[in-house]
Amino acid sequence: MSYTFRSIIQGIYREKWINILSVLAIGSSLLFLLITAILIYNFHIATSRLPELFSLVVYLKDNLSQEGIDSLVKNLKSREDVIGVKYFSKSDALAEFKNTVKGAATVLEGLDENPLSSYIEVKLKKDYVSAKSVENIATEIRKLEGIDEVYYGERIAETIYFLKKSSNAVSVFLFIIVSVVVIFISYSTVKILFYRKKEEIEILRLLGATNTFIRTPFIFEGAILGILGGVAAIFNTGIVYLLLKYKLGTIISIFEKIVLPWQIIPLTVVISFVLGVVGSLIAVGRIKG
Amino acid sequence: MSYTFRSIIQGIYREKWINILSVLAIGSSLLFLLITAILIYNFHIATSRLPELFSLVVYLKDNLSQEGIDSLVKNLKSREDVIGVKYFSKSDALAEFKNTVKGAATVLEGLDENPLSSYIEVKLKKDYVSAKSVENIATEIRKLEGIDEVYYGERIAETIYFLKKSSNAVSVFLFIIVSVVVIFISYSTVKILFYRKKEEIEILRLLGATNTFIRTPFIFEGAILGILGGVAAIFNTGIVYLLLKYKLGTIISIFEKIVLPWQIIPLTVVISFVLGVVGSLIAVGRIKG
Amino acid sequence: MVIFKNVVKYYENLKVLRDISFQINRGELVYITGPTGSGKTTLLKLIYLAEKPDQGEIIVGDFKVTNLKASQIPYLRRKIGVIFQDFKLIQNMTVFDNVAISLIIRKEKDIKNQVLEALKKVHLRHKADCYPKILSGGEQQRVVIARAIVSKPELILADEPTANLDPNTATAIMQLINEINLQGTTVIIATHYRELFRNTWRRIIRIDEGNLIEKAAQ
Amino acid sequence: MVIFKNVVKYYENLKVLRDISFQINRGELVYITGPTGSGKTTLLKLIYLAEKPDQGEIIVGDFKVTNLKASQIPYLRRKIGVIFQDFKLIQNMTVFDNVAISLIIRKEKDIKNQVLEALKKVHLRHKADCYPKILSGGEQQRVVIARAIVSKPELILADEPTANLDPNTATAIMQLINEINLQGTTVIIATHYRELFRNTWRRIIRIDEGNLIEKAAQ
Ligand SMILES: Nc1ncnc2c1ncn2[C@@H]1O[C@H](COP(=O)(O)OP(=O)(O)OP(=O)(O)O)[C@@H](O)[C@H]1O
Ligand SMILES: Nc1ncnc2c1ncn2[C@@H]1O[C@H](COP(=O)(O)OP(=O)(O)OP(=O)(O)O)[C@@H](O)[C@H]1O
Ligand SMILES: [Mg+2]
Ligand SMILES: [Mg+2]
Repeated sequence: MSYTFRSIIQGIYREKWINILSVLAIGSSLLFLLITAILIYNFHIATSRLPELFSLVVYLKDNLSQEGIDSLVKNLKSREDVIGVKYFSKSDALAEFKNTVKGAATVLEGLDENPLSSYIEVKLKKDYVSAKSVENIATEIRKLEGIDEVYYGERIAETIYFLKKSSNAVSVFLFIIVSVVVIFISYSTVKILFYRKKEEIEILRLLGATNTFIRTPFIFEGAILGILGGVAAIFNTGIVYLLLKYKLGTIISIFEKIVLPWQIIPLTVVISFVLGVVGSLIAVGRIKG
Repeated sequence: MSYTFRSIIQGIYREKWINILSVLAIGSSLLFLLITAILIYNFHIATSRLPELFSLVVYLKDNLSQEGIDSLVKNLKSREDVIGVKYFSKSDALAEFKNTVKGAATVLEGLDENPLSSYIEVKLKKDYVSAKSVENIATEIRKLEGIDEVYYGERIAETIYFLKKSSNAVSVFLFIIVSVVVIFISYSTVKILFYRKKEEIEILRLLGATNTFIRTPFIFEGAILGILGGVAAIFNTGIVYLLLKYKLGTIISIFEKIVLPWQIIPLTVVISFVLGVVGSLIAVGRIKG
Repeated sequence: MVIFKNVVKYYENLKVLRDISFQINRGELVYITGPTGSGKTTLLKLIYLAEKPDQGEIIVGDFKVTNLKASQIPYLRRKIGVIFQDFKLIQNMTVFDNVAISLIIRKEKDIKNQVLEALKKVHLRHKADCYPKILSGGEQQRVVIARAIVSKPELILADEPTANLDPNTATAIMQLINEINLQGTTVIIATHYRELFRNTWRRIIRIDEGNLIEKAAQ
Repeated sequence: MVIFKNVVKYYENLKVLRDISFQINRGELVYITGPTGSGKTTLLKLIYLAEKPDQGEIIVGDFKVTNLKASQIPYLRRKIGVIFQDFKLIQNMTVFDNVAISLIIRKEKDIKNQVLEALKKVHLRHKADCYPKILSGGEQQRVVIARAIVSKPELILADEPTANLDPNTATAIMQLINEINLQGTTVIIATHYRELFRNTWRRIIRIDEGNLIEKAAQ
């Protein structure tokens, strides 16, 4: 197979411009994918605790008895969509208010009566944090006895839900787009290389070469282009990651915590290798002597 | 010049894969640039009013006389870095507090004495809104008579300043990078086309063709690649713009107000045309028979 | 070895070969001649399946060429050594590699010795490391000859093998081809160069206006 | 028209031409001959500056070729029509365009008529719209001849102009070249085909082992 080997080396060297262009194109497509993937991954990490922050606030009627409260808490706790329940008495509510609105302590000193209601904070399980299900839950709770009003951040629930769903959709969508682009690039590069060697291939055919003999070097070349593109993408992703973390991170602190999962490195190379081979297989299969 | 013309058409048709690849590559580089430019442009619009929102709050001593207040206001107004000054009496301050902290109205009803200080809100001219200069101004003001404390959002000033500076830097940096990339793509594409026609060119030289005769079609081709790349970029930018505005805009309302300055359309085409020509000029100049 | 039965070949509306029939036996050496554009090259192309006949039947050795499966074509071609009129040398390979590729394709061993021997036979041993581009017309032609004979095929098709050679070199090459023929290889030579077959006792097939006129030696 | 003074040409360490001197007058027709690889093509290449001599001086018409500025080379070449041994046809242009390009480069008018006339002279009017690839060897050679004569150059360099032609066609082409010569064009023909100059009264320049042996007609 020394012919195959030499043909590959020659092909890469002779057509270095096409190859550089192709590696760069594959590299930047993958770079784009990788950076988006990392951002989405980090976004997931960052937002995975968001639903925990979300809560419904159940304001209680002023005249509710202690048993009423207890049974209500028990009732809420028993719901399958609820993960945690916490009761705040009128004085707890005041303390909380003083805590949240800073500087209000002095303002509130002169009060003779506590104007705030007692309430129960209800935390939902992750999967129930969507506008629709939160609304249903609120409506159900509202029907219970002793309840004045149920308050929840409608938009917050909606946003959390949207972000979760859409970041998944964006990942899948981007992955498909970039795969198609990478296959197309490897396909057209190999096609170009194939056309440039058209004359040589015709001669080889006339001398009795089989399709396999002629195609093998091109498939190797597609694979090499894919791998090099993947490596280039990883390299650049690394740089972008370091820049984000250590340059931008000092200014916009959210970037300080950015994570680069190392598994992405072999994964990218394998994927780009496969895409490169697929591209060249299509190119080589289509072009017949 | 029918030879030139035909040669261009043939070149584009015969090497359609290389050309498509090249147009796509130029197009996506420019797309990247355009979207960043539009985001930065919109960021500029959005943040151009930010400095107006920024203010220093000058808390006054409780015992300050009306003349003292008046001279202080006059004094502050006369500063060249100040654009507006507004005095809030103790009762104004209370009203404002009730306004900002919703639901606090009832809480504050029972108060017998107003616990808040009177203060002066000082707005600065745009150019002075940076951490450094705000600090200087605050120090100077602090020295004036009758002043209890000067408060300002240090981090806000800093962030506004940073965003303004960095978005400029990012624009220039990206523009340079993308220009280089586009020139390189057009350069290597033309170089590929040149190499593919090497034999034809050699024959033409032997038949007595001048350099100009041989090079002209390639320069046109570079120009066409540039223009097509530019058009592709604009087209895609338009799509992204519409998606951002009308799809994402319904969910994340900030994107509803996004603006696409139409001047960017001819500008992009002109720039990509120039870059295409520059790339092919370099390619053609370098390759001698 | 080669049988044509009522073969007709068109190029679009140009009828190049009309109802051609002949048989060439194993071990024969036959000349095909005719004026320029008469279809000599086309006839050879039909044998190694670079063109397909529009009518008729062609048999080459054990291959029924007319209905050959695409996957079988390489194996037909490996039985044949072609000296192409337009050389068909691979420009980015050296003379050595151009000859060696013929053996590589056939998955043969001991390539180096066989190649050098073939080059010696055409007096081009000293140009083994040159690229075809810098060779003179006659030198290129001899590389093509070396490539055709190196694999010791059963059938050699020689299309104007001496067009670019001076008379002395041409005679030497014809002697070489004759020797190979004497060792059992069937040879078909297409040429308009009358000197080549002026005094031959071999069979001469003449094509004119698409028709075949077969003659024994003059 | 063409003057060689003590010209020496090496290719790396191969000394192809050693101390060659001759003069060809305006309107002459001269044969250059010699065995394969003797340097005939190289000698012609020196005239149209595809190669540069290592020593000596070459003058072609008004051009001192030896010290010619790069920007002047196209203008030298436009005075010359070359029939290349390896044809050098442009594969993605039709026969018509391959001939026309010669006039387009020279910025001439009335291209269509001139091209068709030249194709008629070589009996290829009917192949005007074909691509070179499908032409027979002899047809391709005649396209090259048409391209060389269409621009009515002052000097024609013919490198084996009849290698791929049968004797009748070869004679016709030689008659055509002779006619053109009689109209005042200087012609240099490089060939090893002795028939071409067997009975000529023209000058014959023989190259052997890099040396020049000049003879009058035999
Ligand atoms: N692929 C093709 N398509 C159309 N016409 C063709 C094709 N190949 C050959 N021809 C035509 O068929 C005729 C015969 O061509 P061929 O090459 O067989 O002639 P030949 O006898 O080898 O001539 P020569 O002695 O000049 O080489 C020519 O007129 C040629 O133009
Ligand atoms: N560019 C080159 N580099 C090295 N050697 C060369 C080059 N061009 C030609 N040669 C060698 O110079 C010698 C003369 O070549 P040339 O083509 O001039 O011969 P020729 O007389 O035209 O032969 P033929 O009759 O076979 O065409 C040959 O041995 C050839 O290999
Ligand atoms: Mg032929
Ligand atoms: Mg020669």
